[in-house]
Amino acid sequence: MTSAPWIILFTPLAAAVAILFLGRFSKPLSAGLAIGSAVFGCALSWWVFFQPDSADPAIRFYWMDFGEQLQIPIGMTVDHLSRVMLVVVTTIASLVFIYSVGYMRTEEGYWRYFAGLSLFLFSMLGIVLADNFVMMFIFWELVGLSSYILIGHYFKKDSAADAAKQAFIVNRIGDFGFLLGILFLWAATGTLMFGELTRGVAGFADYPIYLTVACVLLFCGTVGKSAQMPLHVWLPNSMEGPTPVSSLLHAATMVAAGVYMLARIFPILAAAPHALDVIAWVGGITCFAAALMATQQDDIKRILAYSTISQLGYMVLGIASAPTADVPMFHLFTHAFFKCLLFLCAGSVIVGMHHEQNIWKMGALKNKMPLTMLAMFVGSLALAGCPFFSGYYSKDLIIAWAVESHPVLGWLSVATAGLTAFYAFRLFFVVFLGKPRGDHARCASESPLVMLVPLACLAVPAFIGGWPVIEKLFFHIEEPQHIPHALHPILWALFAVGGGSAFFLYRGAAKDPISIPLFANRLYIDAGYAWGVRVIQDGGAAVLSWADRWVVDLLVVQVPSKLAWVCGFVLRFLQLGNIQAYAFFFGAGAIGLLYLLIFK
Amino acid sequence: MATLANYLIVSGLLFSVGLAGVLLRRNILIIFMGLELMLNAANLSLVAFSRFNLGQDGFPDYNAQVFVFFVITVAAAEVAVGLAIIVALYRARQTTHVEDLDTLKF
Amino acid sequence: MIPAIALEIFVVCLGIFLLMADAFQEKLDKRAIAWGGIIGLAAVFALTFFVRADGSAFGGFYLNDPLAILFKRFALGAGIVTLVLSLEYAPVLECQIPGSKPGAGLGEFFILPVFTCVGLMWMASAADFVMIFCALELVTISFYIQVAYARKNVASLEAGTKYLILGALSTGFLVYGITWIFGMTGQTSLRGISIVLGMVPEASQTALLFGLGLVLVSIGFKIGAAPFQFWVPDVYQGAPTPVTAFLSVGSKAAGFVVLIRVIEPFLIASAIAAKLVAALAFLAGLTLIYGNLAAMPQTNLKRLLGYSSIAHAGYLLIGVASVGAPFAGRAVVFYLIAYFLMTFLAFLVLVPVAAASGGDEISHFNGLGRRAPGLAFGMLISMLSLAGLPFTVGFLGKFFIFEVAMRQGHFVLVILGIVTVACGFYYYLKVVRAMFWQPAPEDAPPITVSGLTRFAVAFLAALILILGIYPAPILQFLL
Amino acid sequence: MSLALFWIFAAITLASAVGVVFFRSPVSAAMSLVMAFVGLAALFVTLDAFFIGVVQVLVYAGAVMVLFLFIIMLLDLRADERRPVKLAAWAGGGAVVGGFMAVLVQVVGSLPALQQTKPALANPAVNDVAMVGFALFRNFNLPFQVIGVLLLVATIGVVVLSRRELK
Repeated sequence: MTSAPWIILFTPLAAAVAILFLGRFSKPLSAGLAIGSAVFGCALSWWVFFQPDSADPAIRFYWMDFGEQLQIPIGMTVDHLSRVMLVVVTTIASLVFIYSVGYMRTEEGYWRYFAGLSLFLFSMLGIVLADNFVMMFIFWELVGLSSYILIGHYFKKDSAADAAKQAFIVNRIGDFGFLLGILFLWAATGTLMFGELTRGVAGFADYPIYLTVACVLLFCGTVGKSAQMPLHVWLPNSMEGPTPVSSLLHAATMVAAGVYMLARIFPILAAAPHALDVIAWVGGITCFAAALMATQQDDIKRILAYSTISQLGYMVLGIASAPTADVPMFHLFTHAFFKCLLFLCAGSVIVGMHHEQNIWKMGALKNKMPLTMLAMFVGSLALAGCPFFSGYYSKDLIIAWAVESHPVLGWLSVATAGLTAFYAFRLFFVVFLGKPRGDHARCASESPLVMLVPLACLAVPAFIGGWPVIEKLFFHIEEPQHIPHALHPILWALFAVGGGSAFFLYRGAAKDPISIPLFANRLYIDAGYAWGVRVIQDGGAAVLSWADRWVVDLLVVQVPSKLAWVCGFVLRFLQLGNIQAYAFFFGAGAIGLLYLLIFK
Repeated sequence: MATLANYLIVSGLLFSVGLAGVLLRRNILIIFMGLELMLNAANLSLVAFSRFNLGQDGFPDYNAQVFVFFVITVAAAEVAVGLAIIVALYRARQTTHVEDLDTLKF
Repeated sequence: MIPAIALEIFVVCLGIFLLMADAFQEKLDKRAIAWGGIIGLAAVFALTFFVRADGSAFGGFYLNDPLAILFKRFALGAGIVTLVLSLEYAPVLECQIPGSKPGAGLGEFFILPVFTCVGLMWMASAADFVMIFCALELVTISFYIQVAYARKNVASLEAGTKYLILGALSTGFLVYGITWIFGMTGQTSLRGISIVLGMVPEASQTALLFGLGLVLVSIGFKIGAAPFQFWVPDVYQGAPTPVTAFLSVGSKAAGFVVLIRVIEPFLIASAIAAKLVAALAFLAGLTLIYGNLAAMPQTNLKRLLGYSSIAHAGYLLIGVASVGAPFAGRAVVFYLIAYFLMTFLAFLVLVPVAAASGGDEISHFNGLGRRAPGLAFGMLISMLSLAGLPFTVGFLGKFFIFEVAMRQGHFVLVILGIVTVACGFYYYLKVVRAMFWQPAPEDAPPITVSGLTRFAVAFLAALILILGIYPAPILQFLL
Repeated sequence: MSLALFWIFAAITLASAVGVVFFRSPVSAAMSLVMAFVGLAALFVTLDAFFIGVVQVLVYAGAVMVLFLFIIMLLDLRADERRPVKLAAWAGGGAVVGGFMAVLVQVVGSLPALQQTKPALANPAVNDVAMVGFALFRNFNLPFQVIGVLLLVATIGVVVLSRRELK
C-alpha cells in the first residue's frame, strides 16, 4: 500500500525514458510501453482506491533539509481526494493512449508523441499525489512543459509552434502568481505541507487581507492552468495539437489540475471569504462567456474547447459556493468522462473526414459513422445536462449551490445550462444530420476498432457516471436546502429549449447564414464585450472571437515587442557608448547612493 | 597651525578637480591624469588622518602610510598598463578622443 | 593538511612556470601551455580538499573560513573553464593579434587567467581593506590587459579603454572610501572595524557612511550593479569571449564575496545597518529593472549575456539585502554557483558557434538545433536555467533568494524579481527560438568542437539538471 | 609659519590640478600635473610623512609623468586640439562635481574633530622610513607579495600590449 503511489507515479516516467531510447526503433514498442505503463497504473490506482484508509496515508522523505529553516519534502498524499483523482486520471489516460494508436498510426513523430504522453501523465500524477506546495509547483511546471511538447507536436506547422509557445507563456503568467501565493503562505505559516498549512492558516485569521491576497495569488495558478478568464486564450489555440492530446488536456489532466489544486487547498480558501468571492465571479463569468463563445465557433475542436472552458467555470464556481470540495470534484469526475468521449469522437470524425475540422464541411455523417454518432450523442446529452446522464447530476448540483450562495452567478449559470444544450446539439446536428456539405463528408468512413473501443468504454461512464449509486461510491455530497423548487424544472425546460432550438435551426442547415437572427443576437452580446475592450484600445474587435484573438495578440505578441521597443528607445539615451556619459552616470549614481546612505 | 579640516578640504577639492577632469576632458590621456589626481587626493587624506590621529605610542599610524605606498605602486602599474592600451588604441584608430570610441553601444 | 596560503603559492608558481616555459621553449606548442594551466589548476582544485578552514592568518589580512575555501574553488573552476574556452577561442584570437609567427602571443593569453585566478583567490580570503585593495587591483589590472588583448580588433581595444577608465574611476572611489573609513575608525581590518565600531562617536557616523558609500560604489561597479553598470554591456561585447566569460563569472563572484565581507562588520551598528540594507535594496531594485528591461531589445548574444549578468547581479543583491535571514548567505552562494554553471555553459556553446558562424549575433544561432543538436541542447539548458525554469539550478537559485527576501519582508523586491523573471523569459527564449524554430542559413559551415569542450558542455549541463533536481549535496556542503 | 606654508603648497597643488583640467594642450596639462604632484609631496612633508613625500616625487613626478610626456610626444597629440566644447557635457559634469563637493562639505562639516590641530609626535626626530619599512615588511608582508604579483602581471601586460609583433 505504501509503495503503490510511488509505483503509479514513476511507471509512466520509466516508460517515457524507455521510449526516448528505444522508441525510434519500433512503433509498436513505443505504443506498447506507453499503454502498458498507463494500464498498469490504472489497475493499481483502482486497487489503491478500494484499499481502506490507513492511519498515515502520506509517505515522505526530505528532498532538501536544513533543520528548522528550510525543509522541502517530497511526499505522497493518498487521501480521498487524490484517490478519486488518481482513478480518473489513469483511466482516462489509458483509454486515450489506446485510442492514440489508431489516431496517430499515419502521423510522424510516433515515438516522440508517446514519450510526451507518458511524461505528461507522470507530471499530472505528480500534481495529484503531491503533499506539499513545492512538489506540486514543480509538477505543475512540468505539466506546462510537457503540454508544450505535445501541443507543439506538429512543430513544423507555424500555428502549432505558436500555439505551444502561447500555452507555455500564458501559463507562466498564471504560474508567477501561483509561486508568489506559495511564498506568501510560506512566509506566513512557515510550512508548505498541505496538512500543516490548514492548521497554520488558522492562526492567521487576524490578517484577513493578507490571507485573501495569498489565496487570490494562488488562484492565479488556476486561472492560467484551468483557462479561466482572462487567461483562457491558450486553450482554444492548443487545439493545434493532435486530437487525443486535446482530449487528455481537456478531460483529466492539465486543465483539471487548477481545479484540483483549489480542492486541495479548500480548507485554506474557506478561511478567506473575500478570495472565494473573487473565485466565484471569475468562475461564473468564465462559465457564461465561454458558453456564448462556443455557440458561434465553426471548428469542431474549438467548440469543444470553449465548452471545456465553460465547464471549468462551473467547477471553479462550485469551489466558491459549495461547502465541500466534493461538489466541484464530482463535476470534474463526470466531465472528465464525457468531455474525453466528445473529444475522442471529434477525433474519430476528423480522421474520418481526412483532417477536415470545419463543421460546415461535414454533415450527414450519421450513415457513414453510426458508432461514432452514437457515442457522440451520449456525450452531448451528458454535456447538455439531459436528465439521467452524468452531466445532469453534477452540473445541477453546482448550479443549486451557486444559486444558494451567489444568486446572481447562480442564475447566470442556469442560463449557461441552456446555452450548453444549444451549442452541444448545434455541433451534433450539423455534423451528423442534414446533407453532406463537402467531398470529404461524402466519402467519410467509420474509424478502426482501436479507436471505437475507447469510445464505447467512455460512453458507459458518460452515461451512468452521475447516478447516485456511483456518486455515493466516490463522493460524500449533500444537497442545498433552500433552493427554489422551480430550479430543477427550469433546468429541464432549458435543456429542452436549448436542444430543441438547435434541432430546428440546424437540422437541415446547409450553411451558417441560417442563424441570421441568432447572428444579430450574438453581435449584441459581442458589442457589450467588445466595448470593454474598446475602452482600453480604441477600436477593437466587434466579434467575440476577434476580441479573443486581440487579447492573445496583446498578451503574447504586442506587449513584449512594444516593451522591447520602449526599452531600446530609453536605452539609446543611457547606453550611449561614450565613456564620459558613463562616467557621468557613474558619478551621478554615486552621489545618489551617498545621498541615500547619509541623508535619508 | 593647519587643522585636520584644512587637509580634508584640500584633499576633497583635489578629488573633485580630478573627477572634473574625468567628466569634462575628452582626451583619454588627460582623463587618465584626472584619475591620478583622485588617487593622490585619497593619499593626502590618508596621511592626514594618520598624522592627526596618533596611536597610543604617540606616533602616526604607519599602516596608513604603507597603504599610501601600495596605492602609489598600484597607480604606477595602472598607468603603465593604461598607457600601453592607449598606445595600442592610437595605433589602431589614430585617436585618443573618447567621442571616437562609440562602436559599442546601446 | 596543508595551509590555505599554499594554494595561492602553488598557482603563482604555476603561472611563473608556464611563463618560463613560454619564454624559453620556443618550439613548444602554445596549446600545451593551456593544457598545463588546466591540469595545474585542476590539481590545486583537488588540493583545496586538503585545506582546513581554520580562521585567520598573516596578522588578520588573510581569512581562511569555509566561504573563502569555497570561493577559492570557485575561482579555480572559473580559471579552468576559461582556459578551456581560450583553447577553443585560440584560432579566432590568432587573427586579432599581431604575431610574427603562428601561435605568437597566445602563451600570455593562456597565462594571464592563471594570475587572475590567484587574485580572485586572494580576494576570497581578504579580510583587510589593504588586502582587498591589492587583490582587487591584481584582478582588475589583469582584466584590463585581457579585455584589450585582441588589439587588431578595434572593439576589443575600445572595450579595454572603457574598462580601464571606468575601472580606474571606481578604484579612485574605493581608495577614497577606504580612507574615510580608516579616518573614522583608525582601522583597515574588517575585524578591527567591527571591534571599534561601537566606540565611534555618533557625530562621526556621517563620515563613516560616506566612506562606506564610496566603497559600495566601487564594489557596485565590480559586480555590475545599476547605476554603476554602464561598462558591462560594452566591455562584455568587445572583449575576447573567454575573457567575457571570466569577467562575468569570476570578477562578479569575487565582487560579491568582498561585498558580503565588507558589509558584515557594519551590520553590528543598527543605525548604519538599516541604512545599508535600504541602500542595497535600492541598488537591487534598480539593477533588476535595468538589466532585465535593457536586455529585451538586444540582438547580440554576448551583449545579451552582459545585460543578463546585470540582471543576475540584481537577484544576488536581493539576497545580500536580506542578510538578516539565517539562510541568506547560503542563498547568495548557491545562486553564484548556479550562475557559474549556466553562464559558463552559455559561453562554452557560444565560442565554437561564433567561430563557425562568424559572429555572435543571436541570428547566428539560427537552426542550431539541426546543425549541432548537442550544442543546441546545452544552450537550451543554459537559457532555461538562466530564465529560471524549474528543474534547473537557476530556478532553485531564484527560489532561495526570494525565500530569504520574503523572510526579511522585502515584498516589493520579490514582486519586482518575479515580474522581471517574466522579462527574462522573453529574451532568453529568443535564443531558444532562434535555435529551434528558425531555419539554418543555406551555407552554414559545419561546427567543429574539441573533445574537451564537448566534455565541459556535457558536464555543466548535467550539473545544472542534477543540482536543479537534487540540490541537497551542494546545500549540505554549504552548511 | 606652518599654516602659511600649508596654504602656499595647497594653493600650488590645487591651482596646478585645475590647470590639468583646463589647459588645452596635453603637454601643458602634463606639466601642470607635475606641479600638482610636487605640491602634494610638499604637503606630505608638512604632515611629517617624509618617506611618502620622497616616493611621491620619485614615482609620480619622476617616473609616471615621464611616461605620460613620452607618450604624448610619441603620439604627437596636437592634432585634435580644436573640437567644439559640448555645453551639455560641461553642465552635466559640473553638476556632478558640484554635487559631490556639496556632499563632501556636509561630511567634513559634520566631523567632531574638525578644528583639531596636529598633535605633537612622541619623538619629532623619528625615522619614518624605518617605521614604514618595518610596517611594510613585517605586518604587510602578504599584501606586499600580492603587489609583487601585480607588478609581474602589469609587466607582462605592457609587453603584450605594446610590442609591435608578438613572438
